[in-house]
Amino acid sequence: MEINDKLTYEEAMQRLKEIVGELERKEVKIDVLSSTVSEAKSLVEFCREKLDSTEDDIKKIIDPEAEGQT
Amino acid sequence: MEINDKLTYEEAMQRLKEIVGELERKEVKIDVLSSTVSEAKSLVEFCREKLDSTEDDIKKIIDPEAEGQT
Amino acid sequence: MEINDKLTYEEAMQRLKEIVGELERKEVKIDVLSSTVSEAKSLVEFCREKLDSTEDDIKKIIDPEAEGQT
Amino acid sequence: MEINDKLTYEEAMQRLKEIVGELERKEVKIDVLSSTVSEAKSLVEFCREKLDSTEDDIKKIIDPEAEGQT
Amino acid sequence: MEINDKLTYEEAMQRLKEIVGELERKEVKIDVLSSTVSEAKSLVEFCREKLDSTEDDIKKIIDPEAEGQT
Amino acid sequence: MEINDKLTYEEAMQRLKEIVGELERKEVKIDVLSSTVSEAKSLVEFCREKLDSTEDDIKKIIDPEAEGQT
Amino acid sequence: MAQNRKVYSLSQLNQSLENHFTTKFGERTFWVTAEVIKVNAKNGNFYLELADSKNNTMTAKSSATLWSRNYRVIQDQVGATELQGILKPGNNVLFALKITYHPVYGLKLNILDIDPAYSYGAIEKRRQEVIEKLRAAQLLDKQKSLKLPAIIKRIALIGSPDTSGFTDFNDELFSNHAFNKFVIKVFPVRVQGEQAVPELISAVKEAACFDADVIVILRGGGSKMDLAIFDNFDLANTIASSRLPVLTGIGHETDRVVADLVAHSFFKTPTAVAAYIHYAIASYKEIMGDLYDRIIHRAQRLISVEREEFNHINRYLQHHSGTMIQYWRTQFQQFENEVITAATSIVHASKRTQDNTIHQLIYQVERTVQDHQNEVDRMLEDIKVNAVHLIDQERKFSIVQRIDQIRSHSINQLERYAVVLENYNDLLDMLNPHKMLMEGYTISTIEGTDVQDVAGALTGQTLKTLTSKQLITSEIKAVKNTTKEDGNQR
Repeated sequence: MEINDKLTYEEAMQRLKEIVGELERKEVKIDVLSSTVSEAKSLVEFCREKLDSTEDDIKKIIDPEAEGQT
Repeated sequence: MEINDKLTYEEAMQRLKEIVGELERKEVKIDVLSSTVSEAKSLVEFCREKLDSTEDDIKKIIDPEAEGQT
Repeated sequence: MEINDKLTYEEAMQRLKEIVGELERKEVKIDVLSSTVSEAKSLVEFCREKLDSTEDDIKKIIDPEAEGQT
Repeated sequence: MEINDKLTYEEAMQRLKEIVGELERKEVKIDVLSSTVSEAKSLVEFCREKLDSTEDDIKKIIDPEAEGQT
Repeated sequence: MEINDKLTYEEAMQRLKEIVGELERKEVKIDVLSSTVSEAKSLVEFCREKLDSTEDDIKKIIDPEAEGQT
Repeated sequence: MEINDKLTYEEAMQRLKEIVGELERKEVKIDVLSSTVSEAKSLVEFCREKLDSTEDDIKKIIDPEAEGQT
Repeated sequence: MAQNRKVYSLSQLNQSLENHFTTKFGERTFWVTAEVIKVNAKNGNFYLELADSKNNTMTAKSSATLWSRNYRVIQDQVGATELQGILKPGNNVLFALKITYHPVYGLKLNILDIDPAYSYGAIEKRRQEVIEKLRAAQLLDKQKSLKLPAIIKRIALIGSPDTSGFTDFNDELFSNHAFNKFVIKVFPVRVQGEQAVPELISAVKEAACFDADVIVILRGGGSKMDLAIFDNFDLANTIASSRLPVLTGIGHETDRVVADLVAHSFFKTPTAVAAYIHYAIASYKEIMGDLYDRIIHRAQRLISVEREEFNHINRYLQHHSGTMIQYWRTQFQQFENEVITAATSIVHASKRTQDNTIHQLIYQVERTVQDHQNEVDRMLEDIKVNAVHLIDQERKFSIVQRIDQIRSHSINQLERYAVVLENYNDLLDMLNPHKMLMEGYTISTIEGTDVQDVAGALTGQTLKTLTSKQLITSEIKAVKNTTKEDGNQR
């Protein structure tokens, strides 16, 4: 899955869940295992950043005065 | 929810409670979380102003002479 | 409640009691709170004037000679 | 209570006492307070005249010669 | 089967399965038995190394800070 | 049949089967009977050694650490 | 009969009868009861006719004489009035008498004495009976419930106008100067004799219809026997039932007559009745005078009390209407305060609700983000665990299994080959003819064929026989068949 600006958190999470499912069901070939894990890792990073930025946004919205502090 | 002159305090509070409910039930997607929070923030501001103005009105009605003081 | 010449003191008091009751039971919405308080204030003024005029009337009736004094 | 020739002192006094009683028990509505007091005042006048004339009559009976004096 | 860089884990495993099949079906002549076993052994080694390297890759991807430790 | 390094197990066994067959069918001339029997014995020995050495080879391939033990 | 008759003159006969009575009864006194039928008085002497009756039939009758001499004696004992009352027709009397016979006047009963108790007893007995009857009919106290007017002005007067009692009453009544405006309606009646009772009854009934304050019945004295007419039941009934109060003035000394008992009030004499009427009027006037003063006093006091009460009420009116207005003013202030308090409280409560909502919102948002972070972390961990697990599985099962399979299958194959080889070896051993030759067996062939397999005649053929040590070539001279089985044996 390509990670670009159009990717949403939901889509990323959906893909992540799929990967976990495939792993659980042992549907991933050993030959592509590391690349799959690599993709998952990228998605996780993407989600994490998305969450962090959302949290920042929310803090700014809720408490605009505290913007400079955190 | 659009915040305009026709919006009542009751409706605003109702919407706020709905938003809290949706959050509690985890029905809000991360992708729209900050916009939802932004809406809530606007509603809160709206309600706060409504309450403040109501309080002022009441004070003026009860004690018209004190109008200039508060 | 419209305050006009046909309004009696009893009706005004009745309405006042209702308003106090509704306020105590917190049945008044914030949206109409200031208008309700305003109505109550008007009723109080109405009753107070009614009392004042009644008191004057009674003084005149009971002690007609003192009419000019008070 | 209509004050006419058929009204007796007893009836007038009875009504007066009723009025005082109602006033004491705060059973008189403010709307009719001044008219009630007005009625009472009329009854008081009626009774006072009745008493005065009765006293004159008695004086005449006791001392018929003094009739012209009082 | 030549063991080179182009060989995949899947192909290696496939060949291994074939060898096992042949052995089971007693299609291997005694004269080539040891060389066949030798081939199998090589394939196993290849797979094992593939697995080890994949595991390392995964660990590095998932937990890059721990790279130096393991 | 000459027993040398080029002789395969398969060829040896083939020859052995032929000899046994001839013996059974009494096709062996009395004159060559003993030499034939002697040849068969040699083939049996050859095969036996081949089997033993192959087993050793396999064991060494599969379980190289156990080499010194057996 | 005429010859034998002894003729007496009447004088002789009567003389003889007189002698007989004198001898027979002489001075003897008899007590005899009889009813007086008739009384005639002449020159102080009383000539009575006495009788006795049973079941209304006369059973005896005699004339009797009370000589004036005896009369006076009796009168001294009984009293003149009483004696006159007793000696009246219809009365039963107990007489003491002597029987005399006079040649000229015939048989005479000469009354010597009278026992009045006998006559009185009869009256009294009758009176008690009437009283009982009245009591039973509840008539005795009927008149007592009537109210006597304070001033008795109109009087229905029943009595005999010529009697002294009647005169006494009028004299007493009109002699008083204080009040004499009486209106009297007289109902004249006889108060003795047989007609007295019916006349009295009708008079009372008539008087009751008259517009009078009271009915007065008068009788100026008389003997006990005379007054007995007032014991009559019908008269008593009429009096008791009268709508007007009845006053009686029946002159008597001791006992009351029945009329007295049933009347509203009774007096001993007619004069006493008049005196009472006067007294009542006088005392009423006195009372009235007193009352008048008291009324004036009361009225004045009442007026002042009323004035006071009234002023009081007037003050009360002012006070209470003022209090009431004050009360309502306070009430109001309270309402106003309540409105402010309640309204402010609503605003504050709403603010608190809002603050709560905001807190909840922030909390929920933070929780949502946190949850997602946790989920992402968990996901990564899942991936790692599953990938590593996959590799481990591959290692443990696929590879190890393959090696084991290869090993076991190849070893197995080797073993199987070994078995095949050994089988051939065994077979070879079995087929090796050297072994049989060593045990003493021989192999006989004709031109390379086993002698047993050669067809045709054997005789003359060249037979080669192999032993363990030699190959013998011989010529067959004869053939002898043994058992077929044995033929196969070598």
